[in-house]
Amino acid sequence: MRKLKQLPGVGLLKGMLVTGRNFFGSYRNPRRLVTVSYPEQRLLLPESSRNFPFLVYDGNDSVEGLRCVACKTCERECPSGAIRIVQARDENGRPAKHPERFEIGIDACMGCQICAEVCPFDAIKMDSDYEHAATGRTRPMVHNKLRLAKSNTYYHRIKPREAAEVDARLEMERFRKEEARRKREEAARMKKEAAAKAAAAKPEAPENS
Amino acid sequence: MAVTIPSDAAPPPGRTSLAFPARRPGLTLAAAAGVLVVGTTLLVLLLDRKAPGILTGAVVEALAHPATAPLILKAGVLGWLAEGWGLGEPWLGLASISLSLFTIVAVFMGLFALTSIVERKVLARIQNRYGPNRAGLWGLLQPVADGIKMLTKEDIVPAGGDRWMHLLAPVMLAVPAFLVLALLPYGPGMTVVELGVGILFFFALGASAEVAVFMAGWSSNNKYSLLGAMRAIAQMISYEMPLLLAALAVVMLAGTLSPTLMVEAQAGHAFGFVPQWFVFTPWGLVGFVLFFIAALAESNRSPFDLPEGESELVAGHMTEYSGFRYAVFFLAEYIGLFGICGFAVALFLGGWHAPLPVLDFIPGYLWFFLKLYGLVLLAIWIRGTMPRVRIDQLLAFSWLFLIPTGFCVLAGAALWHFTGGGWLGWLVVTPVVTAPYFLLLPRLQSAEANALRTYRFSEE
Amino acid sequence: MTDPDRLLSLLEAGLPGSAGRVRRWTNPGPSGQDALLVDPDAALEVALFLRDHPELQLDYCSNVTGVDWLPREVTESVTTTETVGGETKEVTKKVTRTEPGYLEAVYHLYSVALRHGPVILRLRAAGREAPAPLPSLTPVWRSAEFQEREIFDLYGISFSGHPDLRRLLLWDEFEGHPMRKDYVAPDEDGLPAIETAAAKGEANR
Amino acid sequence: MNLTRAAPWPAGTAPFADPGETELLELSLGPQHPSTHGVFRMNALLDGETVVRLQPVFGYLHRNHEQLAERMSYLASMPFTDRLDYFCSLTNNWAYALTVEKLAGLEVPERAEYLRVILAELTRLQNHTVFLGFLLGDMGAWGSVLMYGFRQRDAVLDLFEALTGSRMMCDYLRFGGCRCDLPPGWAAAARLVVDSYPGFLDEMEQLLTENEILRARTMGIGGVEAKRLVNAGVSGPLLRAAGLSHDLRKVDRYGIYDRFSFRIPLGEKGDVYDRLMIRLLEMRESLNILDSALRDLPEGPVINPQAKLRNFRPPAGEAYGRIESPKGELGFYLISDQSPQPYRYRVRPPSLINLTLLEEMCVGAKIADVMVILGSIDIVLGEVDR
Repeated sequence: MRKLKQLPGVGLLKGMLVTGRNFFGSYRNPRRLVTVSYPEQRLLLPESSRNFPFLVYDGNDSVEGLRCVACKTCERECPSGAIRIVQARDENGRPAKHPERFEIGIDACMGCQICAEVCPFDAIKMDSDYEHAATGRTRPMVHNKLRLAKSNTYYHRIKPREAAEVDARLEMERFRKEEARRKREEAARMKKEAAAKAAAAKPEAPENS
Repeated sequence: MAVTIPSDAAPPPGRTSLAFPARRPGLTLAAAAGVLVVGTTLLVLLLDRKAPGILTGAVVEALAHPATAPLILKAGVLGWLAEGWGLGEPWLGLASISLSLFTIVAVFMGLFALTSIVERKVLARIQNRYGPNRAGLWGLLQPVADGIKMLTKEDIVPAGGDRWMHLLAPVMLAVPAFLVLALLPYGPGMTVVELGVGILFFFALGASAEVAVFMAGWSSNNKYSLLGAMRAIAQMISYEMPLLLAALAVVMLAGTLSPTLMVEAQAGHAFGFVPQWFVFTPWGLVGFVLFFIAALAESNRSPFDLPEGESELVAGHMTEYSGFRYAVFFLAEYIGLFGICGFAVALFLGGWHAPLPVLDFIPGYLWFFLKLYGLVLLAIWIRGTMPRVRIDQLLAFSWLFLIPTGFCVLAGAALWHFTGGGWLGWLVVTPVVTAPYFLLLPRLQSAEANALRTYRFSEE
Repeated sequence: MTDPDRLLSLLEAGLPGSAGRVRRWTNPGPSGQDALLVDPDAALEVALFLRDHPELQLDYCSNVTGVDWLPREVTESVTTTETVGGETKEVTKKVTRTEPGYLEAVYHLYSVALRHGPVILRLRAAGREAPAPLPSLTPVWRSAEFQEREIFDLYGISFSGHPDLRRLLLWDEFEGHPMRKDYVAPDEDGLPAIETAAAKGEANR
Repeated sequence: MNLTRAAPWPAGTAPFADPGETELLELSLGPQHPSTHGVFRMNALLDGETVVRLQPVFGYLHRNHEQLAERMSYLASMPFTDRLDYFCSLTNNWAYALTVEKLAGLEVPERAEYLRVILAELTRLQNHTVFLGFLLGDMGAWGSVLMYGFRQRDAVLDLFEALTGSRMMCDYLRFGGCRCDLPPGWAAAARLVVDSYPGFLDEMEQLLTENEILRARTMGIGGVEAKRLVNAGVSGPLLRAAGLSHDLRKVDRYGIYDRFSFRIPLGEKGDVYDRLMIRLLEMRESLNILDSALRDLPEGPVINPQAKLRNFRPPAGEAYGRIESPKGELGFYLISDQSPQPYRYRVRPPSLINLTLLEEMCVGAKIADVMVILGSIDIVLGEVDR
């Protein structure tokens, strides 16, 4: 068995050298520091940083502009059951395509972003705002629709790349829909014209036959 | 990727900025200045008309002679008491000792407050953190905040615990710790109590700390406390021996038991620049290391902080203490550290003597505190580096290595005396005092722990 | 090496008479991990054989777990010959019968020495009633110690021969076995249920 | 459970009538204790400072993770696997995804396999990095190593955050691939982190490996021979520290580990020091894997287009999948009955099973060693209690 070739205590002194270097290093090079002085200094968050979800609205109206159509996909998929949606009804009592209530219990939410992933309408996205501390006890831990709604502009500000992708996709979908509608209308028009033609031609038929 | 942005830059987009008040270090300074002014005014109002003259004279003289400034100031106050208030002898003596004690306690309480923040700061910097920096300028008011917090916490005596013993234990620990301070030679003629057998008294006080720790551990009715107390007893008894042996060598060569005389024995410089401190002799160097290691153990500092080893015993004998009693334990530990480091300075590091003749213009008591604080910083540095030893290793280290080394240091000191120092002394004493290091220490660790381990690698 | 047929033939060779007591259980899924269905009486013997056979050396019991199989309704078409009015004919009827439920302990074995596996053992208790005894394989593989305790805790299979059979995760006074499929958690706080999709049982369907 | 032995003296007599007879001390370490790594409890029976018996008590963090998973969809369990061993969420994800892929017979695109390897090795790096710190903390080294480790780990967590959005609860892998592709510049940033690691490891080695106190505290402590470890199901660095070459990356060659050349460091004694060193050496091997994985990372899709996100119903059957997580062998056992929820969902937690021999490792050691041994096993209570 080979022996460790050093005088006893040298290992300890080497360790003290390392800590001593770190002591002076932390003054010389602030990048060594593990922590930041939080409210004055903040870490820049990467774009994908997430914690709680928010609802995206287009335009300026945070109620009318909501992309959410209350399809409840996120409510069903949420692993912690933190989302609660009540679908709105129109004046005739039929289900309308927007939520009456949309609540997320941020005490139950674990920020897994499955809701944002499964949403077919790009209506719910992950926020990166982490300052949810409150000084009182009464601040509700359930965030309602008003609180959750944030504009597309805000979304662009926190996640420019992702938001641009989403916008392009939505634009493309809208374009496709428009195209499809146009085609449908065209087809309908053609059909109508053909029918009209046929109708115009019809009276002559018996004479021909 | 962790990019920090300076505080004056705008917060990143999307952040709701909470309103935090800007930090105003000036406010702290202004408050301190206000307290000073009001305090001085009150003091002046209390004094009679003769006082300003006498006291101002003392202050002027003290400024002129910084080396003996504390003595001059004290003499001034005593003179005013004698003249202005006409105090007679028994009272004057009492006033004299009270003044000294008040000064010492004030200085060391300040040092305690400072060290409590410095330790946290230094440890933080060793660990690449900021450390406390919120209370006041650079966090300097942190001790005040800590004190207020400790005072406002509930004082709990555990159910089934021995109430009076529990309440007394911190006091029992703090009182001897403070008594040690009275023996330290801060400067020429600046020992509070000039005791002929100072060293003896110091060790007697050190031994009484064990009683207090065991009282704390026993009265808490907690198994962690009890285990911690038992460890503390074993540790303190084991480490008093090397401490004593190292001090004994100095006693032999200085020929006195008085710390003041020991410091005086270290005066002067060889070749005009090498100070004649005992640490610069072979036996003194080993003795100093021995003394310092044992001092760390005596004051329960890392790596010998087993009695409160938080990774297994939560807080050892202090587990059940809360609030101000806990703070008193804390205070006693620091004061104990100061006391024992002060003795190390007096015994080995030349006490109040300047390291170079050209530095003599700096007053002796400042040198003393500089050296003392250097040792405290070293202890903090060690705490930031080393893991804790285990109880059996701790005891083996003392009994199998430190105590034999202590005897070798004794023998070395004797040889040094007979050879009369010089190159012959170095030649003879060095092998004697370093022999345990080369012969005993390697055997202290098991063969297993001394073996060099090589690691195989498998490709599969 | 872990082909169940090969294992069965080795078992038959090494432990005569085991053929009836160890059967093959075929995994319908694409993972292809077939198992051996071992008669509880033979389990200890088979386990020791598998561990010590030089060709197998299944020295590593990776995973032990319980499975609760509820009684299920099986609908089969049964063909019988009946005599109705002197006329004999074959009648095919749909018969619904209830297969009894049972608790099962599943052992996943590997060989660290020979690097093969998994060999899966399934031990079926007689029913789902409280003691539901099965032999413990902890004497063979110590790694089963905590895992069998966990099964005892959460499924209620009592392993005979286990050195220290206590609840592992729940406290001793706990009633019931929460991993059973029919376990209903007691309503402890008595608060009205929150009408989320999860509470309504609609979640994730 | 009464651990104390029956009193050796008859009732009414003085406890220390017989000077040779001392009383054993029963000490409950935890659940609230500074160094039980969470809410873990050990009932120790002490003779002075020496451990005579030691019984772990589990369940303070039990939340019946398995039952939760059996009541929700396959996908919804993915974020919960993050919370098992919350230091290594990505390897947990991988083990779960791997098992579901076996269960459903899903293929994984090559780029996703590379990403999984990269993330798993980064996870291993950061886990072992903080392990050093916690172990030294258990020895009373007052957090210096922990902080150096945290600083280094933060660089890895920054990478995780940039990719997955969360530093610890990544929830990144999906059945048949990964959730999203790398953001621009990620690979370069990862390369920087990988390049910075050897310097850190050098510093740690200088600080630790020759430190006399550390050697005295760790050598010859907690060693158990490899054969017993295998029988007790102990896996991971503990087994390799005892000298047995058993690494699922080599044994099972799951994913694409057969494409990388790396070595398995092996210890001799299996004591705490070996466990520490094995992890240090393993980190260097992980760096090699990362180096070539980052170099060879191919282009392509990151998820199998056949994999369904919602309404995922694997065919009936069962599968057991295991991977080499930083703590040991992490296995998942799933039974599908073609419904959207798994019929049986089982986690084989390495942290729990590695504790099987805890008593054996601790008996005869000092009470202070118990903490060091426990620290060297490297448990996370989220996984032990589930």
